[in-house]
Amino acid sequence: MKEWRAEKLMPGALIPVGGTARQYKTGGWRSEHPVWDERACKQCFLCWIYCPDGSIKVRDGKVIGIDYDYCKGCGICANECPADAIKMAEGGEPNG
Amino acid sequence: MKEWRAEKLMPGALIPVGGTARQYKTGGWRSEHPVWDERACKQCFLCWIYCPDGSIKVRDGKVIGIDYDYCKGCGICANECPADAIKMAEGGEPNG
Amino acid sequence: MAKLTEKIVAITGNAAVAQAMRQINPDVVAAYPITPQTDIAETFAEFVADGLVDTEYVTVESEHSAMSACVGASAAGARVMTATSSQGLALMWEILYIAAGMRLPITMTNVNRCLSAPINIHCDHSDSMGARDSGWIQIYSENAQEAYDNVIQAIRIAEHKSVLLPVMVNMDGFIVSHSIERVELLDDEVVKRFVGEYKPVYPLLDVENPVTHGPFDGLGGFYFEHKKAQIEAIERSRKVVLDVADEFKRISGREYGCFEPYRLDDAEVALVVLNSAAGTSKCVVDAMREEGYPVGILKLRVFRPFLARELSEALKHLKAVAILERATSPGSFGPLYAEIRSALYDLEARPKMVNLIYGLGGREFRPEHAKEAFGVCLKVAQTKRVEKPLGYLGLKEVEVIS
Amino acid sequence: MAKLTEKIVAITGNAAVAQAMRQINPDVVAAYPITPQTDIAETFAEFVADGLVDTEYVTVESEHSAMSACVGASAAGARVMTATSSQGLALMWEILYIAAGMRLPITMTNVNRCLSAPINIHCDHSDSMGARDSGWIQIYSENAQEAYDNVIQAIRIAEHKSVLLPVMVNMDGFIVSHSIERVELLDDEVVKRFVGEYKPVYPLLDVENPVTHGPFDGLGGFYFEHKKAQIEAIERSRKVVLDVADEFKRISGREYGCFEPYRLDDAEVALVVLNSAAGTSKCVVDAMREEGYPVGILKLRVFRPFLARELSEALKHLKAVAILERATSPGSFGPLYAEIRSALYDLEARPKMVNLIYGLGGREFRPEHAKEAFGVCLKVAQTKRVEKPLGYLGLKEVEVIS
Repeated sequence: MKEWRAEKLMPGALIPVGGTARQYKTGGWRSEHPVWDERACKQCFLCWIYCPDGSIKVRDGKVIGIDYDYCKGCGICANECPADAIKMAEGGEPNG
Repeated sequence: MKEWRAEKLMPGALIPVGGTARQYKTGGWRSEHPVWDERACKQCFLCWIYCPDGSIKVRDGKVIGIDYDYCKGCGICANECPADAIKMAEGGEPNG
Repeated sequence: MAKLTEKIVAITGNAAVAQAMRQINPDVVAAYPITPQTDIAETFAEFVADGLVDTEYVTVESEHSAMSACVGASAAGARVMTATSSQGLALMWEILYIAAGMRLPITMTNVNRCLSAPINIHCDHSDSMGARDSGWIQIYSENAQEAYDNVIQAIRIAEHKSVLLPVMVNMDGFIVSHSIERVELLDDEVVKRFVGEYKPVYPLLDVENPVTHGPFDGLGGFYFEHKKAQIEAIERSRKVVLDVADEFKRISGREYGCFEPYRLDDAEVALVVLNSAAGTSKCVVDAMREEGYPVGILKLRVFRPFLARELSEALKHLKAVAILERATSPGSFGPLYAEIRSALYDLEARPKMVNLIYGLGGREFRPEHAKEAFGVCLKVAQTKRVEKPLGYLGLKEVEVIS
Repeated sequence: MAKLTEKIVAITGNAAVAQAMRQINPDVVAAYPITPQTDIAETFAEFVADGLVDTEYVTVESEHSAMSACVGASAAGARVMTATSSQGLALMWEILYIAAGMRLPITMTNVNRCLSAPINIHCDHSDSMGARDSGWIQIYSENAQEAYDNVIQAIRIAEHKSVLLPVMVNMDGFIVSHSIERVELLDDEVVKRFVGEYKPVYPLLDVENPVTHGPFDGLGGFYFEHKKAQIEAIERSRKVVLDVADEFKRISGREYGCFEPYRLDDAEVALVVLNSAAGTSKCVVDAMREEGYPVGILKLRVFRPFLARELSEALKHLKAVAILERATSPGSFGPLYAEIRSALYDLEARPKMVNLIYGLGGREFRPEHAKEAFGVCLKVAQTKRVEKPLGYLGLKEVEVIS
């Protein structure tokens, strides 16, 4: 990614690079955090469908956990999981 | 209907009676007029459904003709009639 | 949520407005949530859910629909309220003119927030200023107390038989809407009696007396005459605003005019301000007066109708005036500046004037900015020359590639 | 429809604009039909269907969508045009600010029509006047020829590297949009060369150089500075408008400035007018000059940016000026009046001024109205007194129950 500083303002507030949202780690917003239980997970992908921030990590076609960099702790995944494989835990930090 | 004259203006252009659109006979807009053929009509009511001005006259559950007071001569009825029971004729006046 | 019984409470501007709405107990509220107004829509929805009001709450899919539903409900004969902000006001812009043209006494709180682009959720006055031709009465509020008081008075102004026009009550987004302040609430009964029962003049729902609202009035008709009648109605509101303020003083002890002069009589230079910047500026006036500077403030409360004659009278003795504006009209001066200059145009001796833009997109307005503004005025008064008629307060120094 | 090859044709204002759009051949047009603009959308759609242009024509479901699609297409890197009127402009109001704030050089024809309520499809200027803070450059056209010429020039103004702002070209609904006039069309090739190829600066579709358009810029950011940059851009357009007009004169022989004085130099009283009323007023000037009256006209072509200094210079020698307005700001004076008074505020000797509202909702503006306006001015000049600062031309005498 090219270097860009806000101090050099572009016309129309244009940012001369793409994908800058990635730099903004919204995980810091959490007051609770989801905990994913690999054994209980039935790989139904409902959490992946419902997560408003694309924070369900997937590899090789399987859910493998939570992306805590961007998960805002809204709890929708825990609410929707039919297998109780995701539970909300206190505090923003997963390893707190 | 109560008498009302535009010369006495009400706040917000309010008209102190209802149903005034009835007084505005839009039939005068026609440059062609539809002619309904009772014998050819299959009473499918497609004309009635399509007419944008409610100008297909109905009595006792049957189409009985055109309301020339309000028909603007758009020709949609003639276009939609599957039985060719409505044809557009020249001139605005049905008895011209 | 418990019903508030305390007379003096610590609440946000949004909560104060929601309390006013609860006490007014309107027949219909149609509103859509938008930052920073959301609290109002949310809190009032709780009041509805808790049965504290009898209001029919219409949850709409946009602000265009919100104002359209308000128009329909008001024409039907209901007492109608709503609240919005920024892009919400912008989206209902088309319908604002329709509400005023149909002479519907809708009352709306607008939580002032800037307009995109760039996207920004913070305070400026571009939203309400952009609606200044819509025919709505516009009232501005310095703080939560004034927002509360203005909303209650707005009902009486809007519904007054000689007015019948919608009223927009403005307060600064976040700065007032989200800050907790000391607010004196009136007793529920007192507010109920003050606003009284709403008796619509030509309600659509009176099926015994059918009427037609919002008809077509084309080329051969009377559109021009109806606009003239609408203009006369907002002219008549000048007196009604003051009469309602008098009556409000009797129930609250709090005094309101169309504008508030602050140490203005013996001032030589002054700022004209709206909304929360007035508070900051008053502090600076007091401090500068201590140092002997002849400074004062004119805080505008009512912007529509515009008090041209009265403002001219109030400002004419000054040597220099800075019109502070939290809005711009790119390619020209700020909206307030042009109208105030116009108001004073015919004076033989006119104060020198500068237009100072501040606080766009929520940029803070600090005491040093008010001080800077007075500094500009004092220099103009001394030199009798305006170097830069248009200036900016609080701009960051950055390189802009444009 | 056959391709026009005649240089001099008899066409409506709408057809003239459609021809300009055909010759400009924009990449994208997103438009929604609305009376009295419909002809433009329809005729241009025929050009697309007939393969006379390469334009991607986006048929949208509303004007809010039309302007949104224009914003997206312009950010993507396309040369974008559209057209609207009245409620259409009102519905896209929110997005107008976004187009300007994002510095997108969209060109739009607005066929001036009044705003509801009451519903009325005829001409006044409330629509474009209500968008005067949106950051768009606004150009007004007296007749079909000027509308055609202005649309072609607008492309160059909007896309100029030092400007990059949207431009709105206005003409009077029905009076110009639907009247057939003599119009000189330029050769297709000449227009093509004049507007040149559009080279977008930061196109979204340039995937090799990714950029982000329309980002959030919150409290700690630079919203204020971006607005300042936008204001500087529209300030720079003052020069660009004149440069483009010079160049346009070379290809057309027709001269344009930011405003047009008509027998103004040696006049003692004058009218300031926009759009088609200028033509009627000029005839009256000629007739009254024959009778020895020192009358003149200032026709404003460019309203945004507002030429405060130049207008002050052009009007300062007059004894009385009537600002004629086809728009109102209920509760205040007309938009033009306040800004022109503001522009002349600092003059030692100022012309007396009156604000005359005319033609709302399409009410005809006839020679006798121009004559009446001059009569008011002459009386003011003679008596040196303004009896009524706000007057109306052509109001019917009716009883209004308000």
